[in-house]
Amino acid sequence: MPAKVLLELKNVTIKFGGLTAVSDLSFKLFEGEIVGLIGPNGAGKTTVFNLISGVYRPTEGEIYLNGENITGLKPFQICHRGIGRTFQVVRPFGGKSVLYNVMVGAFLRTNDTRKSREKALEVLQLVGLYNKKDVLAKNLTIVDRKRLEVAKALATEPKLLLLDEVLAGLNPAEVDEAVEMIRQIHKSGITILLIEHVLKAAMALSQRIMVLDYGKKIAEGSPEEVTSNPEVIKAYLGDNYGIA
Amino acid sequence: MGVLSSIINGILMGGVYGLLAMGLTLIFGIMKIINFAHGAFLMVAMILSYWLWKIMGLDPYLSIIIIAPLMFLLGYLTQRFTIKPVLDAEKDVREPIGALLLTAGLAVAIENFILMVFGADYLMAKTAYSGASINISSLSISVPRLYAFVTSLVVAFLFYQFLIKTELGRAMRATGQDRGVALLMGINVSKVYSIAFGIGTALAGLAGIVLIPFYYAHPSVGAVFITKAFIIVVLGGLGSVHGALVGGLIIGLIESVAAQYMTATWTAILIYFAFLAFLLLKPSGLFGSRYEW
Amino acid sequence: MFIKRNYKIFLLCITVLLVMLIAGCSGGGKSSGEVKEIKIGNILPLSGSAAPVGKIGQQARDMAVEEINAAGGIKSLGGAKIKMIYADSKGDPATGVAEAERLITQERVALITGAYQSGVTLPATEVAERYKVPFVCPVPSEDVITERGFKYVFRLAEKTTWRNREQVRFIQDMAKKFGTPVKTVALIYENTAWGQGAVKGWEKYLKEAGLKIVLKEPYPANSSDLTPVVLKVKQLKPDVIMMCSYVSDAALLTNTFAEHKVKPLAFIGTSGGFADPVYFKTTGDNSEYFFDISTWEPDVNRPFSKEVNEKFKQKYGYPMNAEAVKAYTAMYVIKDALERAGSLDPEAIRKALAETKLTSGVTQMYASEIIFDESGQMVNAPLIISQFRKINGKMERVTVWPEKEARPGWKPVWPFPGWDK
Amino acid sequence: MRNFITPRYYLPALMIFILLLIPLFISSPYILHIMAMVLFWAYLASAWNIVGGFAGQLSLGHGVYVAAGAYVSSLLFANIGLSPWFGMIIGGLVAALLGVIVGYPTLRLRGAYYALATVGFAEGFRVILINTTKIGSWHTGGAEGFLVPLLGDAPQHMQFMSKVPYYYLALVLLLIIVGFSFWLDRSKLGYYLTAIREDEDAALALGINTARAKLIAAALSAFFTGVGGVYYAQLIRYLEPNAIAGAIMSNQIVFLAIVGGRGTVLGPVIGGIFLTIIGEMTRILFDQVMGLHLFLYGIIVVLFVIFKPRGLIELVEKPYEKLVKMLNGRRVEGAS
Amino acid sequence: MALLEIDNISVYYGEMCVLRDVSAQIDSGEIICVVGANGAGKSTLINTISGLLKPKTGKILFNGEVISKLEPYQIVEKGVIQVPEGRRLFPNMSVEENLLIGSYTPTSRKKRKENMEKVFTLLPRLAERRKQIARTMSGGEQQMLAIGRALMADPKLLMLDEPSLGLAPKMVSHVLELIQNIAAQGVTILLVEQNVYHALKLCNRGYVLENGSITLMGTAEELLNNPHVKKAYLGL
Repeated sequence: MPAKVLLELKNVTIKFGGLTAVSDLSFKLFEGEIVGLIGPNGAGKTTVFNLISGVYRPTEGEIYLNGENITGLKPFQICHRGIGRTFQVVRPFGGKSVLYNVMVGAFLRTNDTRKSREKALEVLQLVGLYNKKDVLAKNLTIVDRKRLEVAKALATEPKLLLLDEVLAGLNPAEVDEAVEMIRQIHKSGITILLIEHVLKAAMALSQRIMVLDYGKKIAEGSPEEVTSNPEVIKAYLGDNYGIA
Repeated sequence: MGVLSSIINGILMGGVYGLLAMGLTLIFGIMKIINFAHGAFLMVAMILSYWLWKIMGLDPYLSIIIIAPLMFLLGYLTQRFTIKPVLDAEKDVREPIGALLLTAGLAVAIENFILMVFGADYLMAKTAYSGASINISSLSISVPRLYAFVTSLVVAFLFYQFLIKTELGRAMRATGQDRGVALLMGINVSKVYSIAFGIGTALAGLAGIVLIPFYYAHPSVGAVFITKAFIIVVLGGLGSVHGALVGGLIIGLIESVAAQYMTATWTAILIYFAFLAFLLLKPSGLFGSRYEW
Repeated sequence: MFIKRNYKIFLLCITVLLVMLIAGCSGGGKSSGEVKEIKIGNILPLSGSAAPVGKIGQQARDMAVEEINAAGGIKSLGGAKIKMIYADSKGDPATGVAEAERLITQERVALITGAYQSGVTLPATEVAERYKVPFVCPVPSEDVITERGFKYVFRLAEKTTWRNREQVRFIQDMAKKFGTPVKTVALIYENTAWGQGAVKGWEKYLKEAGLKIVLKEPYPANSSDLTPVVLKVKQLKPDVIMMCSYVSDAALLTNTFAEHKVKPLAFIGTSGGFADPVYFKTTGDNSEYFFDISTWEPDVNRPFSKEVNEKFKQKYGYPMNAEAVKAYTAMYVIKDALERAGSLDPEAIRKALAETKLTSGVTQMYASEIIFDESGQMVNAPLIISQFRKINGKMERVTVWPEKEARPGWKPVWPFPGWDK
Repeated sequence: MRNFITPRYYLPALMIFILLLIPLFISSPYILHIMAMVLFWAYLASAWNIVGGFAGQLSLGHGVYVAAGAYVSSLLFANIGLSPWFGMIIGGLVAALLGVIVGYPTLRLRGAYYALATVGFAEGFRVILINTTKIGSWHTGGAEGFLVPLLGDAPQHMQFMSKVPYYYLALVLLLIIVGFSFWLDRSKLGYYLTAIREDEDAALALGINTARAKLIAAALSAFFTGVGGVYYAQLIRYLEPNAIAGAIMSNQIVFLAIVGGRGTVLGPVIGGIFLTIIGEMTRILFDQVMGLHLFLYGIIVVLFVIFKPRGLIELVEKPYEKLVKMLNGRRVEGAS
Repeated sequence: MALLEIDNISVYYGEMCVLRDVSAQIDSGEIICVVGANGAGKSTLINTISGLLKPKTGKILFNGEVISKLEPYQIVEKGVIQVPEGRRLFPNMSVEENLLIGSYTPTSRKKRKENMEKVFTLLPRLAERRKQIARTMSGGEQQMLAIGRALMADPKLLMLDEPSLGLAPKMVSHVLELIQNIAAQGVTILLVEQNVYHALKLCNRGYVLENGSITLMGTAEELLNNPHVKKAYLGL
């Protein structure tokens, strides 16, 4: 089925001083996909997110959303155009309640406090935080913080959601829950690009996986293809894992 | 000749400004706090120095031996008992400004405490060299200012050596560069903070002492200098020690030379504009960088 | 952790503060019962940078009140005693207004005096005018104070521009007398209300006298360095340098002139900082042969001057200054008015003040005749020029002009002899 | 859908009612003047709170806006006879414009740098004010200050011989700003400002144009502060650059808000009332000791920053909640 | 007796629990590794040992002495040294100054010369670059310097937080070799790694940290062959 291209990176490179964090990265994201972006720590995954969401401006290359060149736009402008993101290190507005946090996101699409509250509550239902809506964000457990992070992003009604290691640090039961949550989100029609470290979950979720190492895309394909790629195993697990 | 005189004068005053700004910049470099009470500490030292001179006949420059340690202690205790609890409580706050407010409150309290105890009189230590000047043809150089300048340079030099050469100085710079890792190096960061605040305060004190033979102390004298010190540290780069000295000289020169071509009050406005321009266009100042320390 | 542990301490601190306040409050409000007491409000800067001058004004008034009360109070009011109610303005106009309100409506004072700074006096007198309570201003000199058509404001002090007028007259007089023509003048003044007011006066009278202003240099009152100003003056070589400064800048200017050996025909100050006792302490010999204008000097050749000053010195350890004398005189002017009014009715007091004609008694130390014109301005407020001279190793202000009020046997030294003295 | 006779509604109403009645019981103009000043300071602290509290941008130069409002309205009043009632709007707008001019470049700066920049702007503005004696043919008075013409009882020009109207005017201003803060706290803008205060980067990622939100906050804050300046001008009727645009004014506003509790709707109000009354009392009681009252002022600020950084509101909030609960309980009991 | 004993500690950020009832011990001379996913609490664990965080319950003993109440500098003084994640050198200081700072504690200061020699023998590249400013060095060199700096403190227990992070594969093996060399000199090592293979290849024993709790422990071999580990990390 020839789906529509939602996001496209064309030869994106970013350098920090002498260090090339992402080099010549190109890929396409189709509407309705869930794509996993994996790679060892320090491979540049989060940098890719920062590039897409406008925190960094690429040194070279362009980024397109729905065919519109969004390179160099500010984070808030990109968010307006429909890209929501979560942070690897969760960043709640700690002194405020869960509901408050999510309402901040929901206000992107409405000026009305009541509507924003409705939207926020809806999202909280979806991520399973409804019962904790009045808890101060800084008092949440890690799992719930991650949920909140997702909820905030969801509340902005994105077309594309960038999830940065939302499963990290969760125990298997929680991972399953979270995977289910992401599936639900996906079902509601949102395209998802996720960075994951927990391969199992990433592979279970993703239709397609891209592997990043030293800022370069070293593999791309279905989860099966990727996990059997020796270069991926080497990069991701260490030189001789297979042998041991 | 007039321009030369004003250049010399600008440099001499600039040295003292630099000395004052150095303490401010030290505290910012290490603790990331803008100390609004810096001017108040300068004032305390001026008043103490004056009274030592007045009562015991102690030359202000000799009173350094007593006042510098005293000011150090004052700063040390201020950090230990007022700023530290605020910093500890704000450890997780993204942009802590509690400490800034605290120092602003302290400034008000100190100024008025001095007013209560010593009154509001204008005090100046009229030493033998107070009015003296060295005259070379029509060029004249003020002796007390010259002393102040030389002292400022010597102190700046010693202070720099302290930072570079000594164990403690190194520990301070390390703390300024990365507080978290400094802890892991076995540096008692809290103590380093106290010492840094103490030294910063002592530097303000030294600036006060060199001023007292030719400038007047009164409880609100800090306000005369603190804004200037702010301007200088921003100009030189917040946290940069040599930036403070160079910034001081620049401001001294602008004040002195520009005043030959416009009125002194407009010079002040000019300086504010320079300050704002730097803040807005180059907030890291001339020498500042994130890695200054 | 620290926070929690100290929570109690904190509460304690706040509680103590509050208790202190409440205790103080209930103690403070008990002054209505006594009869035979005339309350006079006095707004002064008792904190802030002008506090020292506020203090000496307070002392002068205290001394006058003590004398008046000891001499039987206000006889026409059955020997009622005067009670001063001091109010601190902090030198801040808004506070001055609040204090005037308080004095009038809370303390119910018969009249108000003060408030040293023109900036505070202007709005404070307005309050008094509104309540129709007489306001006697001994010190503030900004012209406009008595130029607003107010009925209840009386000023003992001269107008700012009168000083400038007298200074210019003095220059012309000296130039003629010593045969040293004066053509150019440099004006250096601190850049607040006072200095800006002075420069207007100078401009007016210097122009009238045909003198050329070669420099008009304002500087911020709290400058950290005045060398630039001094260097600028040195370049221009004016015949006379006139200054309007507060004490720290006056001393700073003087010392810097000395350092750079600036040598005009004369340096002339405009009271204020030059008249402050601290000035001599901090300038020493440097100020020798400088001129200053004022309304009173300890050596001025006027009746009672010496005696009152001696008494003041005995009492407080330092001599009076012009501000103190004005404050002191003001109390006697008020006493005289109360005596004639014979009532605490503000209208009666106002009327009595307006009809003041004091030509005898201790007020002679200030002026031989005290009369207010319709605007409430004292007519012919006295002005004298003194020169700073070293006598027996000590700096003194020697009254030299006008001749009839000069210290017997002393004449002005003109032109300025130079720095190598 | 309950009736409105719950403590949550009637307690504030009662408080406003008491405040409204005060002039009936207090005849002393002095006390009324002080109370007007108390309300006025609470108002200024609340106006500052929009940018300093909600948005978390520590402005140390709010005196500029007080001065802008005061001077603009007074100059228009003195020169073209424009009533300060209209001057309030114009003064406020000019202050807001100034807020935007100052804010546009400075709000990019964070934390201490922003604070320093506002100090710089305020000082520069003050020096300019001192050195400007004329704008066109209109006298501003420079350092001599500006005397607002006194017309006597002229309600149409915001001048009254009695203090009662001034008191009510201050009360109305305060109620407006509290109402506004209350609305802001619950509005999109309020949510955005709070988000910016808590974490600006995260706020950006949620689609918030942080620069614009901060600028709006700065403009609103400046507007209200400017309106306050107009009130001040008519109450005191004398504008002195150092007193009105100087550091003391600017710092005082901040201190009130901090001690009360910045970022909350009522904190600055409580702080304004508490500190102004304490300041006034100490000044009257201890006027023979120079500097004591400001010393206490400083100490109180220090104590609060150390021990109660969230301000007085914290101390007031709980007892108030308890009271509400208690009253609520009683009513329910009585009803059943 | 165990050199380091972690006795049932729980650590909180505010009200959020990041380590729950963690117990572990390290004997003298061992190389222990802690593996776990991002956010599992590995860094929290070693930061707690270093004293940067205080456990809410439980205690940590070093050489039989409770250290969990001590300040970081006191813990460093006892010879418990951490090489933090991401190197975190003092960027504006030279190599030499970084090393000098490493031996800040009074005890190590006495052996400064000797230790400096040792470090330079172990890491000759550092000797060549004594005067270079730290921030201008490459990632691998920085990691070397970070380890060298830690060695200056004369560690009894050396804790390394993800030393292989962001290094080129060649450099990674170099660093691991170095760690082995250090261990050979009798320094006990606690290694935190995400890179399971690297970590386990090197160490005697390991702990698996998941969501703030220790879920597995055992010898390197046991862990390497444990299906749970494989699953958790590979999704196989």
